[in-house]
This record gives sequence, structure tokens and C-alpha cells, in this order.
Amino acid sequence: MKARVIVTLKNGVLDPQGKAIEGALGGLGFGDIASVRQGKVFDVELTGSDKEAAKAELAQMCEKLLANTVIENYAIEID
Amino acid sequence: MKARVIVTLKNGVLDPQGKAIEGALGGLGFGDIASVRQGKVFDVELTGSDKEAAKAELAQMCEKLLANTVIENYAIEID
Amino acid sequence: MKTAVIVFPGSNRDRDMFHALELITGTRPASVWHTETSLPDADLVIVPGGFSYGDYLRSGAIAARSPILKELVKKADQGVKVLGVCNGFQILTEAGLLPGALMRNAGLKFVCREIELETVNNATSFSNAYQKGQVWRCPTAHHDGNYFADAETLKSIEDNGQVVFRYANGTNPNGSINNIAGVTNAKGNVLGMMPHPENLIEDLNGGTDGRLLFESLLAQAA
Amino acid sequence: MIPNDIKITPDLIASHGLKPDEYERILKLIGREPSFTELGIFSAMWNEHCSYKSSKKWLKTLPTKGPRVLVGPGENAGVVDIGDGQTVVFKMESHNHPSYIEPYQGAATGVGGILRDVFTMGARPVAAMNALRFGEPNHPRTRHLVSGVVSGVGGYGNSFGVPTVGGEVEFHSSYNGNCLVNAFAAGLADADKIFLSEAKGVGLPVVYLGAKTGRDGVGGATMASAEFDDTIEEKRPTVQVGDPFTEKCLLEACLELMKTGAVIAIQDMGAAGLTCSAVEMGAKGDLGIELDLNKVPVREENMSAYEMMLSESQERMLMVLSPEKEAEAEAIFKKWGLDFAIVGVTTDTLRFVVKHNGETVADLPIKELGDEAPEYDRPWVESPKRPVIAAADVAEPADYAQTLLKLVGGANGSSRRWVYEQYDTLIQGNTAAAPGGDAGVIRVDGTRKGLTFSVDVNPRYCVADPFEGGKQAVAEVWRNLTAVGSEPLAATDNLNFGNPEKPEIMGQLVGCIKGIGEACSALDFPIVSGNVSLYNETHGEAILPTPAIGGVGLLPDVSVRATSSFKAAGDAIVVIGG
Ligand SMILES: Nc1ncnc2c1ncn2[C@@H]1O[C@H](COP(=O)(O)OP(=O)(O)O)[C@@H](O)[C@H]1O
Repeated sequence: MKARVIVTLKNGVLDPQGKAIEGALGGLGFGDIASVRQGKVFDVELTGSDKEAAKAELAQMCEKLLANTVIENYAIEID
Repeated sequence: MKARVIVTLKNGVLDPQGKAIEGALGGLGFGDIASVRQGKVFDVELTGSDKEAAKAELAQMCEKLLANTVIENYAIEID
Repeated sequence: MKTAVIVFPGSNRDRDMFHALELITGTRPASVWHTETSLPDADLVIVPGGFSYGDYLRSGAIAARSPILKELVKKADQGVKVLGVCNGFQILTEAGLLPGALMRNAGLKFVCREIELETVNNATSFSNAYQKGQVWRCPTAHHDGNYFADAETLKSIEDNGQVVFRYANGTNPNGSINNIAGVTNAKGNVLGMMPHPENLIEDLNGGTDGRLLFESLLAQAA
Repeated sequence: MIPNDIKITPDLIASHGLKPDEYERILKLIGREPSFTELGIFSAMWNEHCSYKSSKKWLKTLPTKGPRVLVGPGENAGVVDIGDGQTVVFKMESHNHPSYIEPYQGAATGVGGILRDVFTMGARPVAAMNALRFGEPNHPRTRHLVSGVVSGVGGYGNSFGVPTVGGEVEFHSSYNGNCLVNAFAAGLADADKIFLSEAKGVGLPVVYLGAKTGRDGVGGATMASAEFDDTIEEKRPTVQVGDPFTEKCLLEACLELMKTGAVIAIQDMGAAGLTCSAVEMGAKGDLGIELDLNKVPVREENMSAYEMMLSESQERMLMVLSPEKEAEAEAIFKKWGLDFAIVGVTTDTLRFVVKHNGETVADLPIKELGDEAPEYDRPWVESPKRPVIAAADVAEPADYAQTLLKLVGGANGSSRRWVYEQYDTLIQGNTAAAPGGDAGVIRVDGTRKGLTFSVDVNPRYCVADPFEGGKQAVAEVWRNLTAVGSEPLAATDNLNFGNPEKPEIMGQLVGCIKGIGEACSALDFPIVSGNVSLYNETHGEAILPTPAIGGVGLLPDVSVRATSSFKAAGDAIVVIGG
């Protein structure tokens, strides 16, 4: 089973990377960008087949490792 | 307009971060993980409203900056 | 020998490089700000270490798109020698001047440690003062130095003798494929390397092994 | 947006860390009820972190003067003469609570803060150290904290480009719920080009430089002075994120600007950024300051005056500039991609006036905000001295080799290479001795001179006998500096203790300061800067008293120095000392 976890910065948390990318895109002539925020994606392959169980487990993984819940949110998608 | 760009490593490209996460998750007792690959996500806000034009522009941004096409693939999603 | 060093916002081993070049060549290199669109007349252009643009997005990615890089590509095509060290190496690969890519260290941590390098090809402008097979000390300090190239590219750079320096005696600090520490372009006038020869050039540094690299270039220019 | 006319209730006052009698003092001072923003400003200025209200009385007893001391405590960092018109500028500062909540960012912004303190004075940072303390190695949080803190220290310092030349790492159960992250930085400046925070001249522009203001750490300075309890989870979103890239640009821009002669006064924005920096600049210069918050570059929408005044967003500076150099200054900042905004003006009213959306949200007497901050002579009891253990009382080990292995294999005796290999120790090309010896050594760029650095304290000694422990910490740093052959110049301190409202903790603080003072006097080793971190407790349990001492020494010729490695087989080994 394939799952995708997307981890993004919480609102209001400074994103120096996003800001630098914004600037660089502007410098390359892309004019109509209002903002860029950068996050992480994890493509996880699981051996089980129970989607609900997988979802719960992935949430655990996020809480314990994949996301820094102090400053990040996470979202889980399962194929 | 909000768009999301997902950049992932090409198949066959070694992913030290994914590997380390795999190991760490195993260490935390998550047993049924076959593999983890880490990528990046960019949440881009654009000022325009033409979706097709935006898609083309985002593809350009990926080619020129957001992805290193030597090792990475990209995918674009528009709300 | 006339030299120039390109400085980006976030470059931080530019000062080390100015110092090394001045000490070894006797003249201070020209300093070129990243927004400039032309390079001074120089035998050697250096892209120094650091964290250009914070190394946000990918190490070297944003710097590789700055105005001065277009000019650098032109000069490199004309045969001017270009040396990229650490972040400079990352920038040159991102700019397409060198093959491959530099990924996160296998250990995932920043590593500042002295390693050993073997000069595997001493027939380049950057390595002629070393013996072939000579093993020498060199400091490293990086987070993203894990060299990667796909199988085909790897074969071609190995076959062409583009691999100039390899980590020796099990000192590979970052997991680089084939222990690659420094590669040139096909023509041999552009070299990128992760370790810092500019930090081992005088007694204060505890050795002078890094000097030979600059002396190779000096011998060429003479 | 949070309005400014929120009703001031006892709960609100308490949640700002102000005691009822402190609030009474505010009422008396301004003759009316403060606005919400004003309450925030008082809470920032009067908390332990900014006012040193519990420690001031004792800090005053430390020796701070000497023939080489050019600037002592009270500025962003201390300044010490190293001859030939050159100076070394240094300080140490804690980021304990933020590092416990978010180890990477907490440690990173701690390093960022101390670097800013140094370059605010006009000095280019040339060396860094860090003193770290964690709980027991097998405590569930320790691994996470160690790995986050170390990579945060490295992540910021490496990117900024300053070599880390020393530090310490120790483990003890008293730090299980409260790790310590103390960061030291030193820079070089010419003696005639030191910049201070005292504003001069009426009607001059007050300029904001650096990164934009967000809601980061709003209430952070208040948090740093509050004991930890289980509500800490709720305080999380106030985490500040560091941006070493912006800081590096800020360094280059500031140094470039200082060369133009445009800078009259400069102050970095640390805890409670805009409030503390503006008040300090005005109060020191006997001037008023008027700020217009609509001019402040912001990162988020709908920020209230309260939030802007208390934001701890990193990588920001406040300056008073010569008006005729304004355009030149702005050009330099634009070149480095930084925000530049004139946000206020100096006045002769001695008032701190803050305007937002056309409304005056604060109007306070500027000198009293600092000078009239409460100062306590907190009750203290002498710590009971632990008995001295004589060598004869300790049984001889059955197997010396085993005991040795146990010592060097233990968490506190093992090599620290794992830590310092994550720090760039060589950058700038002047490192003569990287971590691993008694003191780090760098060459003073362009000269033969060398500077030496060491940080040390033994908290076990301090808990056993605060006075002796304080003395010992100074002595050990002194020894580390002399062991490489340098002349010790001056020191900085970072006093990490528990809750000073408890007489036994206050007793530890007093004892350690007395010990430090005595040792520094005896050795002519003045304290030129420092930082106090109190309330390092979890569930009422205090950390061991941990007064970290950072010292700086001078080598006339960097090539003539001693190193700690044995040089040849057959050499005699000599033990000297008492
Ligand atoms: N956090 C750190 N950062 C940099 N260097 C460190 C750190 N911790 C320890 N070191 C270095 O490791 C060496 C050994 O540390 P330590 O055991 O505390 O030394 P000592 O017992 O001589 O004070 C010293 O050179 C010290 O500077």
C-alpha cells in the first residue's frame, strides 16, 4: 500500500526557504507570485492492507517523527 | 490562485534522508514499512487566474529552479 | 596568475579563498558580486564555499541561477579555468557546468573533519603538482557533499579521467559514490571538489597539503 | 486584530508575569491604568530576563574593570583591548527554555542572538563556543534534545560562517526537564570603531533593519522567566525560527554601513525586540523615542501593536542614523536584500510614544521603564556545604584499567568529537587549535597575535559548595587559557539557576556570584559581559547551579603555544600545582 504524507509549516511560522525561493523566482522573471511556502513530502510504502489501520499508524509516525508538531502540520493521503 | 508543486527523487537516485527515516521508524517500532522516500512540496500562490497559463508557468519554474531534473521529477496540482 | 572570486550573499569561505590566493599567488583576487554580468580578465575564476542564499531549496540551486553564472558558463566554454569548492562545487553542478549532483551526506549530519584524498588524475591543471596516486590530507566541512551521478554518467566520467580526487583509506565522510571528492568537466578546465584545500595552506593550519592544488594552477599559468 | 483597549484584569496582569505589587508600581509611575500594549511593554521590560531584578544587586559586586577593559557589562557585549588598536568583543547568552521546546530552532536562534550582540558593536565574529547540558542519557527526551540542539547550533553557526572553537557537553538528571544551551561569541573590532546603543541627537530617524516582524515568540521573554509546567505545550506556536542566511547578510550590511559613518547608535532586537531596543537606546541617550508601527515591515497580516512590540522575530536591528546618510544606508541594505524602514524619530520629551493606525497605543516615561524596574533583595539562605570526601575515604579500585574504561566510556567522560564534528571549526582560515584541547585558539586575522577561548563550570562543585564552585569555574577557565600559553584577559558569565524566589536557590546564586567575584578579583580577570537565566525548574525541581564561565586570552605570537598531546615516547610526565 502506498501512502503520501505532506508536512507543511504552520501559519505564521517563518519560512526562510520559501522566502528565498520567492525572491529567486522573481529574479528569474516570474512576476505573478504572491508567496511560496516549502514543505516536505514522504512517500511511504506499507506492507499491510488495512487502510484505516494504516492511516492511524501514519498519524502516529507523524506525531513521533515525520512532523515537528511544534511548528508543522501534516496531512495523510492513502491511494 | 493556489498551486502545489511536488518534487520527488527519480527512481534509482539514492535517498539518504528517506533511508534514515526508514531506519528511525523501524527503531520506533513501526514494523510494516517497506520504504520511505522524501521529497519537497511547494505551496505557491499566484496572482493570475488562468489555470492553463499558470500550469505552464509552474512547469517553467520547476525546470528552471524548483527541481533539479538531473535527479528529481516534479508534479503540479492546481486547486 | 590573475584570479577572481565570485561572491554570493551567503558565501562565507570567500574570505578564506581570498587569503589563500593572495598568499600563494602574491596578488589579491578580484572580487565579483553575483549580480554583475561580466567577469574581469582572469586565468582562474573561483566559486567559493558557503551557504549561498542560505542553501535554501537545494545547496547551490539559487546561486546557480544568478546573473554572473551566465557569464561564467561563457568563460568556461572559452577555456578559462574554473574551480568550485564545496558550495562552489554544488553551484557548478546545479548550473550544469559539472556532471552529477551533491546530495545530503549519508550520515545526514554536517561533517567538519580532516580526510585523506588520493589524486587519481594528476594530468589536469588543478592537480599536476601532486603525484599520481599521492594521498594527502584535506579538511572537509559540509552537509551536502554526497556525490551522485547515474550509471551512464558515472561510467563516462570515470572513463574520461574526470575523477581527479577520491576519498582515500576509508575516509569518505559523506557516502559519495565511488569515493568521488572532485570531478572536472569533459574538457578538464572546470573542477569541483567538496574538501577545502584553502584551509590547509600554512603552518597555522597544521599542514600545507592544500597548497599543491593552487601551485598546480600557478605552474600552468606561468 | 487584538485591540488595545482590553480590560486589564488581575488574571491578565498575572499572565504577564507581573506580581500585584509590581502592578501597583506601574500605576504609581504612570498615574493611570496602562493600556494593553503598555502592559505588554512593562511585562517585557520588567521581567527577569530584561531587568535582572533578582540578580542585579549581586551582579554589581563582580569586578568588571581592568586596564584592558574598554566596555564592560551593560552594552550588547564586552570590549577588551588586545593591543595595536584592536579589541575583542564577546559575550555569552542562554537560550534554555526555547531549546527545550524546539531544540533545533531554540539552539539556532540562541546562536543567532549572541552573534548579533557581537556584530551590533561593530565587530566581525571570529569565534564561537557553546556550553550544553542535558538530562540523563537514557531519559526519553535526551536523545531528541541532544540531536536537535547540536544540529541547531551547527546549522546556524556553520551557515553564518563562524568557527566553533570550544564548548562543553554534560549530562545530569537535574536537566531532564530543562536543558541548558549557552552560546558564546567573540568578534574583532578596532578600538576607535566600537558602536554603542546610546541614541544621540533630537529629531533623528530611528531605522528598522533586517528581517520582517512576525508573531514569533510573542510572550517569549515572559516565558523565559516563568517556571515550566504542563501548560508549556500550549505555548508552542510562539517558536522563533532562525534564518542564518539573513543574519549573514545583516552582518555584512551592518559592517558596511558602519564604515560610512552613518550609524549614531545601534541595538539588536533580542527578547521583546522592538520594545527593549527602542527603550534602551532612548533611555541611555536621555532622549524620547516615538515609533510609528505602521512603518514596521511585517510578515503577517493584522498584527496588533501589542504583538509588534513584543515580537521576537530574529535577525532585526534598530539604529539611529545621520539623516544625510540615509540614502546611502538604504542602498546598502537593498544590496543585501534586507528590509529598511524609518519607523520613528528621537525626541526631547523623554517619553516612549508608540502610534498605530493613528492612535497612540503607548505613552510612557522612557527612563523609568528601565530605571524604575523592580530590584529585589531576595531572601537567601546559605547552602549547606556537602562534606568533603577525602581521598582516603574512597576505596581503591580493584581494577584500574576497568575503572579508567568506565570513566572515559561514560556520558560525561567520553570524547565530544560527535558534537564538534558537526560544527565548522576551521572556517575563516585562522583556527590554530580546534576543539579537543584545553582552549580553542585563533589567529587575529592579518597579525601574528592569537586569541584563546574556553568555557567551563562544574555544577557538582557548585551544588556542593556554591562559593567554592564559583571560584573553581573561574579558575578552570583561567587554567585552560594559561595551559595553551596565553595571558587570560577577561571573562563573561552565564548564570543558570532555578527559581530565585526560593531562598535556597537564591543562596546558590549568591554563593556562586561571590565565588566568581573572589576568583576574578584574585586573578585580575574581570567579567565584561554576561547573562542570567533563572527559573530553570520543572515541577519544582531545580537544575544544579550552573554558572558557566567563558574566558578569553591573548597570545602575543600564535605560533608559540602549548598543545595537550604527548609528543614522544620516553618523555617525562610532570604534574604541577597544588
Ligand atoms: N559543545 C561543544 N562544542 C564545541 N566543542 C566542545 C563542545 N563540548 C566539548 N567540546 C570540546 O571537547 C573538548 C573536551 O571537552 P571537555 O571534556 O569539556 O574538556 P575539559 O574537561 O578539558 O574541560 C574540549 O576541547 C571542548 O572545547
